[in-house]
Amino acid sequence: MKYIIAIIKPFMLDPVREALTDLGVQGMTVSEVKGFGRQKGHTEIYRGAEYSIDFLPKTKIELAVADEIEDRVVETLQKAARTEKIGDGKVFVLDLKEAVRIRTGETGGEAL
Amino acid sequence: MKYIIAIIKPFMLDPVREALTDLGVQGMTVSEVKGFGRQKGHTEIYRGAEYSIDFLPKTKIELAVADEIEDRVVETLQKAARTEKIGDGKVFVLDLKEAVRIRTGETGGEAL
Amino acid sequence: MKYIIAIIKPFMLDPVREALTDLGVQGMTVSEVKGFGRQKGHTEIYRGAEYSIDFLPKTKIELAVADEIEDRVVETLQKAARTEKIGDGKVFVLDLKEAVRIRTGETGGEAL
Amino acid sequence: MSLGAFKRLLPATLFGVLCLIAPEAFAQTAAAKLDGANTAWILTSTALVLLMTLPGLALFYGGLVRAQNVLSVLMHCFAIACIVSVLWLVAGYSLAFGDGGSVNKWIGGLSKAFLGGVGTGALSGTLPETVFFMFQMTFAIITPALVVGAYVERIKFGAVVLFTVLWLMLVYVPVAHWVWGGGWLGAMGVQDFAGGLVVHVTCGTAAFIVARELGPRRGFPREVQPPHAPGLVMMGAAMLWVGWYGFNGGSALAADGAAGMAITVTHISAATAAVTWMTIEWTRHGKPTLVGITTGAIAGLATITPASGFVGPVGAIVFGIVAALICYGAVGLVKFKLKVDDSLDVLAVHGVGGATGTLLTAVFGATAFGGLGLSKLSIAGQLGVQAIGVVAVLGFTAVVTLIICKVIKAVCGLRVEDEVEIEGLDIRSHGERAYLIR
Amino acid sequence: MSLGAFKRLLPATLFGVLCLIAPEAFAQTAAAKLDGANTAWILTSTALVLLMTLPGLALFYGGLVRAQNVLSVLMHCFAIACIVSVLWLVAGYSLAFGDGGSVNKWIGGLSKAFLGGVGTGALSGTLPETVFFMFQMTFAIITPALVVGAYVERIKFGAVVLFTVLWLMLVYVPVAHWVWGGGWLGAMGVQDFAGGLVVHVTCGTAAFIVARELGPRRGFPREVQPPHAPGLVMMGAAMLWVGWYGFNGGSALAADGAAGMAITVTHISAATAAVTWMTIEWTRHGKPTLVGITTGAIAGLATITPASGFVGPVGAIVFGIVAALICYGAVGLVKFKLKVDDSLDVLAVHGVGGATGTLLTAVFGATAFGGLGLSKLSIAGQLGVQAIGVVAVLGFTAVVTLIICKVIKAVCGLRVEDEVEIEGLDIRSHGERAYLIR
Amino acid sequence: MSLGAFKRLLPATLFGVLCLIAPEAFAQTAAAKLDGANTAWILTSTALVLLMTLPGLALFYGGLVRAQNVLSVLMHCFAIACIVSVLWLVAGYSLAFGDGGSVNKWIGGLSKAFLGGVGTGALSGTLPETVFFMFQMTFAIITPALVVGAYVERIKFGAVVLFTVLWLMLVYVPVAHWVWGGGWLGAMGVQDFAGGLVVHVTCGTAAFIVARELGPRRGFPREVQPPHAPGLVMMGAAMLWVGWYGFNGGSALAADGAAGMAITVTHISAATAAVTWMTIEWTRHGKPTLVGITTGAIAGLATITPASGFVGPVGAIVFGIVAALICYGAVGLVKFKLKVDDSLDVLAVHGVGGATGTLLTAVFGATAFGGLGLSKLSIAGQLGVQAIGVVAVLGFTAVVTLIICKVIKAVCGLRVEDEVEIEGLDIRSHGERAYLIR
Ligand SMILES: Nc1ncnc2c1ncn2[C@@H]1O[C@H](COP(=O)(O)OP(=O)(O)O)[C@@H](O)[C@H]1O
Ligand SMILES: Nc1ncnc2c1ncn2[C@@H]1O[C@H](COP(=O)(O)OP(=O)(O)O)[C@@H](O)[C@H]1O
Ligand SMILES: Nc1ncnc2c1ncn2[C@@H]1O[C@H](COP(=O)(O)OP(=O)(O)O)[C@@H](O)[C@H]1O
Repeated sequence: MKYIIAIIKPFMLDPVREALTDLGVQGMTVSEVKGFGRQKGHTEIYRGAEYSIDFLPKTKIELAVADEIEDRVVETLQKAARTEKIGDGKVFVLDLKEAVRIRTGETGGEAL
Repeated sequence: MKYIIAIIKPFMLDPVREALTDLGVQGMTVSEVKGFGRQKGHTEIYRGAEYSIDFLPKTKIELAVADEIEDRVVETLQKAARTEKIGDGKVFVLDLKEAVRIRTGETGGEAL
Repeated sequence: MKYIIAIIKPFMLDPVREALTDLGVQGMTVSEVKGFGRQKGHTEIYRGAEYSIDFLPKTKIELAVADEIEDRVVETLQKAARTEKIGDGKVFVLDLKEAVRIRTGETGGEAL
Repeated sequence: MSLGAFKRLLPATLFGVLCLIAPEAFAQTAAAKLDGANTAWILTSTALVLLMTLPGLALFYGGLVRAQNVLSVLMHCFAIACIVSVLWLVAGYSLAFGDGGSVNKWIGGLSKAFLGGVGTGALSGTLPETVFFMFQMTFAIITPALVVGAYVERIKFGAVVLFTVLWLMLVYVPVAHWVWGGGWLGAMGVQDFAGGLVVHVTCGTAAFIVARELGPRRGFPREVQPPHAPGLVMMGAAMLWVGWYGFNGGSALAADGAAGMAITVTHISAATAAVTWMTIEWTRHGKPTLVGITTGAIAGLATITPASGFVGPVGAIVFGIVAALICYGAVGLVKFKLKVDDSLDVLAVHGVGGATGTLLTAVFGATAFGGLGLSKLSIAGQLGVQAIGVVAVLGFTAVVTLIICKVIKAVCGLRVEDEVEIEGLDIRSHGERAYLIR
Repeated sequence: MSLGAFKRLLPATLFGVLCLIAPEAFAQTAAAKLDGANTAWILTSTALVLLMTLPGLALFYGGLVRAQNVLSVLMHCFAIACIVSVLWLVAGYSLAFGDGGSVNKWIGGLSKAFLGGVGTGALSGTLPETVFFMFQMTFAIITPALVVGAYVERIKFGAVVLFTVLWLMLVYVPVAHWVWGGGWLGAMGVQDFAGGLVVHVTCGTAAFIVARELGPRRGFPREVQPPHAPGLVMMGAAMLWVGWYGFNGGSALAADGAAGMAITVTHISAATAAVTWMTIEWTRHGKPTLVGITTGAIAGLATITPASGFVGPVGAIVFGIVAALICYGAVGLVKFKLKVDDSLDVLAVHGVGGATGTLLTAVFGATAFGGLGLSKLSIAGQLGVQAIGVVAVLGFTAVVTLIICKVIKAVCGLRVEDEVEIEGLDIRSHGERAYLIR
Repeated sequence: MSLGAFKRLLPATLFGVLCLIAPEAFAQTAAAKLDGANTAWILTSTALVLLMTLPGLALFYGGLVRAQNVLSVLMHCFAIACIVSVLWLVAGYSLAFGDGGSVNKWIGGLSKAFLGGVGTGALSGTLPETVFFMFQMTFAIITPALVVGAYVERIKFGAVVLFTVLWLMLVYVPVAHWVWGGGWLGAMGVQDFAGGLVVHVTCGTAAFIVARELGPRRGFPREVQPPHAPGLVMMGAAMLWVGWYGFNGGSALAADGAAGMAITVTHISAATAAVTWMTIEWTRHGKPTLVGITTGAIAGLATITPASGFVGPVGAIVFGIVAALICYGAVGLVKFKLKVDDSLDVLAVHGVGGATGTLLTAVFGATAFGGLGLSKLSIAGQLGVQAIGVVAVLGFTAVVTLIICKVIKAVCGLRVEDEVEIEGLDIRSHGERAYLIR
């Protein structure tokens, strides 16, 4: 199994979720993060002084998938999240040793 | 060492934390996430229109543990977080290559 | 490649980011988390009753790096985030199987 | 007799006196003359007292609960305001302040239902009667809204609606009639300037009963969450304080020295109680809290309410100190000794404060203690009358509220399911979330 | 004729009558006497109506948008308040309420530009003219601020400024003159007590036109985000409600029974409409919402506005029920049938409410229907006049607003780039973020 | 002499005049007659000015700090309001407005301590004296609360309490006496209608001194966090604006044309300054901000305050433009040139604004510049007197504030430990957190 982490632009969450669902992915976990990268932040103004914001709002998706669909998930993520502008984000793939469904105690592929 | 990620129902955090502490776990890191899964979200109403909410509030626990107690931690998590209703969440186990305690520079099991 | 997760004190984020940038790190992802550990929380008071807060605000940094700079990144993190007081946090290192830049589809070290 | 009632009779008295001096000049109109200045002030006071509930009290209460329930609390207060307004027009005002004929001792009549016969020109004392109607309506709104504090985070919304309808008509309206509308307590000489009995003892007593019937929140008392937004609590408390100028100052029903003294003692009692509460917390916990200092202020305001037309500034300082000490003690007592989850401390702050103030009025309203000396009874005599008032209102409210709770339990149930309580009323009962802030 | 105008003429009439009785006593000053009580109440009303926009409406609207745009909405309202205030002094007031000489039917003159000749002693009826100027200014502020609801989350800030300047001078000022300032509609006998036409029909119509010209938000209508902070919506609605006492009650321009009746019917209409809207939602969706009940209250307030000096309490109940039913229907109609993204339902709530109220005034203002019977026309006759008023104001507003939009499109463009819309106006147009809460 | 004082003497003057005409009729009561309308307006104004601090200023300041300190700021404002209220009753009012006998030039006496001898019937001019007491109290509350802006995010709460007690009695009370209470500055002819000197110059000067003594926040000036909640800032500013109608309009102490003109010029100055500030930001940074436009409005309000009873509408426009230009410049000067962390710009906005307004009063109060011409001196003469006022108040405040800071440093220390500053005052000093929103 693989543990896939994707950092994407916040407003791409809905299309990405839909694309993944179409692929048969049944679960994922999402959180709000701040990204630092090549894409530059904005300027905030406060009573005559400008402050630069280094961090931009990003959305992080985590999903555990079976090895078989790893490639398709990564590809789907990459396609659905792409705007072709700087700051589109990354997909990271880690090995997942075990997964358990809390409700039933099922493990492995069954748990996803 | 293992890096364990658990997605649970928010109001189960307190019992889970207590169960883990009883087991001897000394540290963990918690964050608020939104989950998408088999459990369905609610409907929101706004001036005559209904909108369905796909994401539900969940709590994510991350904890690094020594290999020896991996099994017991997973078991404890599973037991303490269970309500036996859909949406109880998952436990994921990843391999952890290294751990460092920032304050002292200790590494490995010492750092946890 | 490695996937490095660091839990630090919130106000150390700026120095840490600067130190990492000096090292040549071009990207990272940051989120707000709550930490439970040896450092004890505070007491909250509400109409005559005291409630103890177990969780403390912490900041989590995630960054994917090439194997070559793993050591230097961990060292830099450890140095820059250290206040030598309890609660300074941890650095965790995981193996990273693959990385993809969404915008371009580049993979591996190119994607970071 | 309340100063409110006193004021309303004043023109008549004056009229009598003046007739002796200049009968021809005042024969027709003196008793029934509109006073523009008084009208301007009571119009303003009405707006101020409405502000106390919308949004004042709603925010004060909303900030004290968990984030998942804040909207439900705002909804309770808003819905109560609307429902009570309609009921007040339909029959509430008439039953409280209309003439009840042979049963007037107990309840008013229906002649003023739907403001029948009350046109633009109708007067109540020196005010247009519509203005008096509206001013009193804002009191009728805030009283059941104060009870919200007892049942937050676990009540069914339908039960809130039903409770409000029944409780307004069966508790608030009769008690208002007894004290202010010509009923037996007023006739007996009970002094309640702006609602120590009518507003605070009724809501505090009802809160205790409802909280008992409903049962505590999950985790009560030790694992209850602290207030999710003390900033909202402070905003609400501030608006309550400002609005209380209209509540107590407006109860003079005139723009005069009585109103001036009423806002003075009101303000001083609030400030003193707030400082006292802050000091208690600082001493006991080492940290004075925002929720604490604002709670102190509200305790001071509730306690001075029945007395605000009778006591002087030094009396107000005493009221403030006593209010903080007694209400602070009562909070712990109800929560940890009686173990009743009157969640936002309505009994401890409003009920106890209002009752204390009602009793103290007998003492500090006397000239001997710096008061205005408006009572004709001895201090002890007045104290006895005040005590009867407290006991009667408390007992009546407790019994009727209990019956109402039983009826609602039978009809539709009081409490939501566990799951709804856990996830929060906002999303489950109202389909809304409070903070979609990213 | 509005009661406002009626009131302003009253002293003159009274003066005439009194001259017959006691000519020597009133010859010099009766028509021009300052009334302190009325002044006190209109000073207060002015503060209350300012509170409606700052912060009332700003919060009401701000809570309804996404978190990334809340500051831009507050900014729109604040900037509009400031810009309109200056324009009102420069020429707006004079053109609306000054004497237009030969063209007075259409527009006032410039003699009172910069309050020329209006000193501390100048009177307007029984009020200092500065007080009347300020009171009217608060109406001029809120009207373009209401239009904000149409264009949130996607408009350029420069366009907001330009639109406000042009629209105030070319739409609001003429219509105010027609109805209240001595123009043709007032002369024809149109009754608009506190701004059903002048405020609500103008802003509603303009909203629809602007929203069409601007185009919908991304994802409209199905993927639009729900309100990010219903609590702010409730706070804003509460302040609007409280402020409306000044809006409608102040339009009596006196602290008297007319003001008392005005706030009574205003309040009852709001409460009834709120309860009705809540009931509709409860029935249809099983969940009554906070945004819903507050929207109902606003609908009730907007609808009663033109009628608030003419109808009685029972009429107010009818107004409230009708307001909720019609406005609720209109929201769905505009959004899902006409598919126009009048984002915060300005047309459906204010436009439709204001027009409905203007027409109903003819019926429920008549004594036969419990009204005050101030019209000299038959019900049908008055209804015809009211209809002419609605059509004329609606048509004029639509045409001029359309032209203004076209001009702005040519000059600087109306809409921000997609990227700015996605990231939000707060950071991109104003360099600020609303919630840095950790 | 301020118009406030002028108003209070007016009845006496009138009395004199009238005695000549109809001596028998006015011999007993004319000078001491309660005016209900004036009372109604000042009761309202008192509520409005209280609203300025609670919650207005508290929110304005609270939104500008980091999220970890917002509750501490609300706590500062709330506690100050309570403490000052008690002190004002105990001795503050008496020392400021009571008769000081032989030292009256410098300070009042203690005869009115605890409102001794001031009953329901006591009058101050045409107002109940309690109303005058309360109105003035709200000014005494807001002045030390304004100083909060200097010391946020790093001060010990104990130091706030001690500072407030000492500063109120040793700075505010004497200065109020000098200018308004019969002291030397008023006698010399200084014109300060509503507190340019008494409120704004004192708080601005004190802020600068305290900020210097306390030292800057960590990271000042470049790494200071931007405001955590500009929406709260806007809400606060809106309430300050609305409340300022009571502050300046109430300072007329009557419901008349003077009050009307006062709120007119107040409003116009605020609006003009806001638009000017917005324009500066738009030009310089390409983005007008919400914090900027609201800061501009406050600058306009502070600047017009001393002049609000003396200048006309066109003068108000000038005040507004000058206020924005000068205060905008001053913000940068204090922060980046003087490098003093007067955190929320109290000196730059209030101090500089108040001083500028005090000086401009001499010019624009003259009829030649559209003013009301109430001064008997030449423009230059009046300007000299005003300058003396500014220098005296500024110097006195600076010296006494410095001494107070030194004393507090010796007694309990001013500043929290680094760790507390980093984690935030809310949790460390008050045991509360502001946003538990999930
Ligand atoms: N090495 C990295 N480790 C973790 N997250 C990263 C890394 N590099 C970039 N990110 C995340 O990806 C986001 C986008 O990266 P950025 O460099 O701005 O643009 P792009 O993805 O187009 O190259 C960043 O905001 C950050 O959240
Ligand atoms: N494949 C997955 N990868 C990551 N997180 C998942 C995955 N599947 C489910 N989750 C998380 O677990 C939560 C519970 O899953 P759900 O399918 O609703 O119920 P259950 O755990 O009872 O099967 C989801 O809300 C989501 O946060
Ligand atoms: N085993 C663990 N797994 C995950 N996170 C941990 C673990 N132990 C500690 N942490 C995180 O590190 C933070 C600091 O740990 P703590 O024990 O308080 O101090 P120190 O790092 O100085 O030993 C905690 O608040 C928690 O967020």
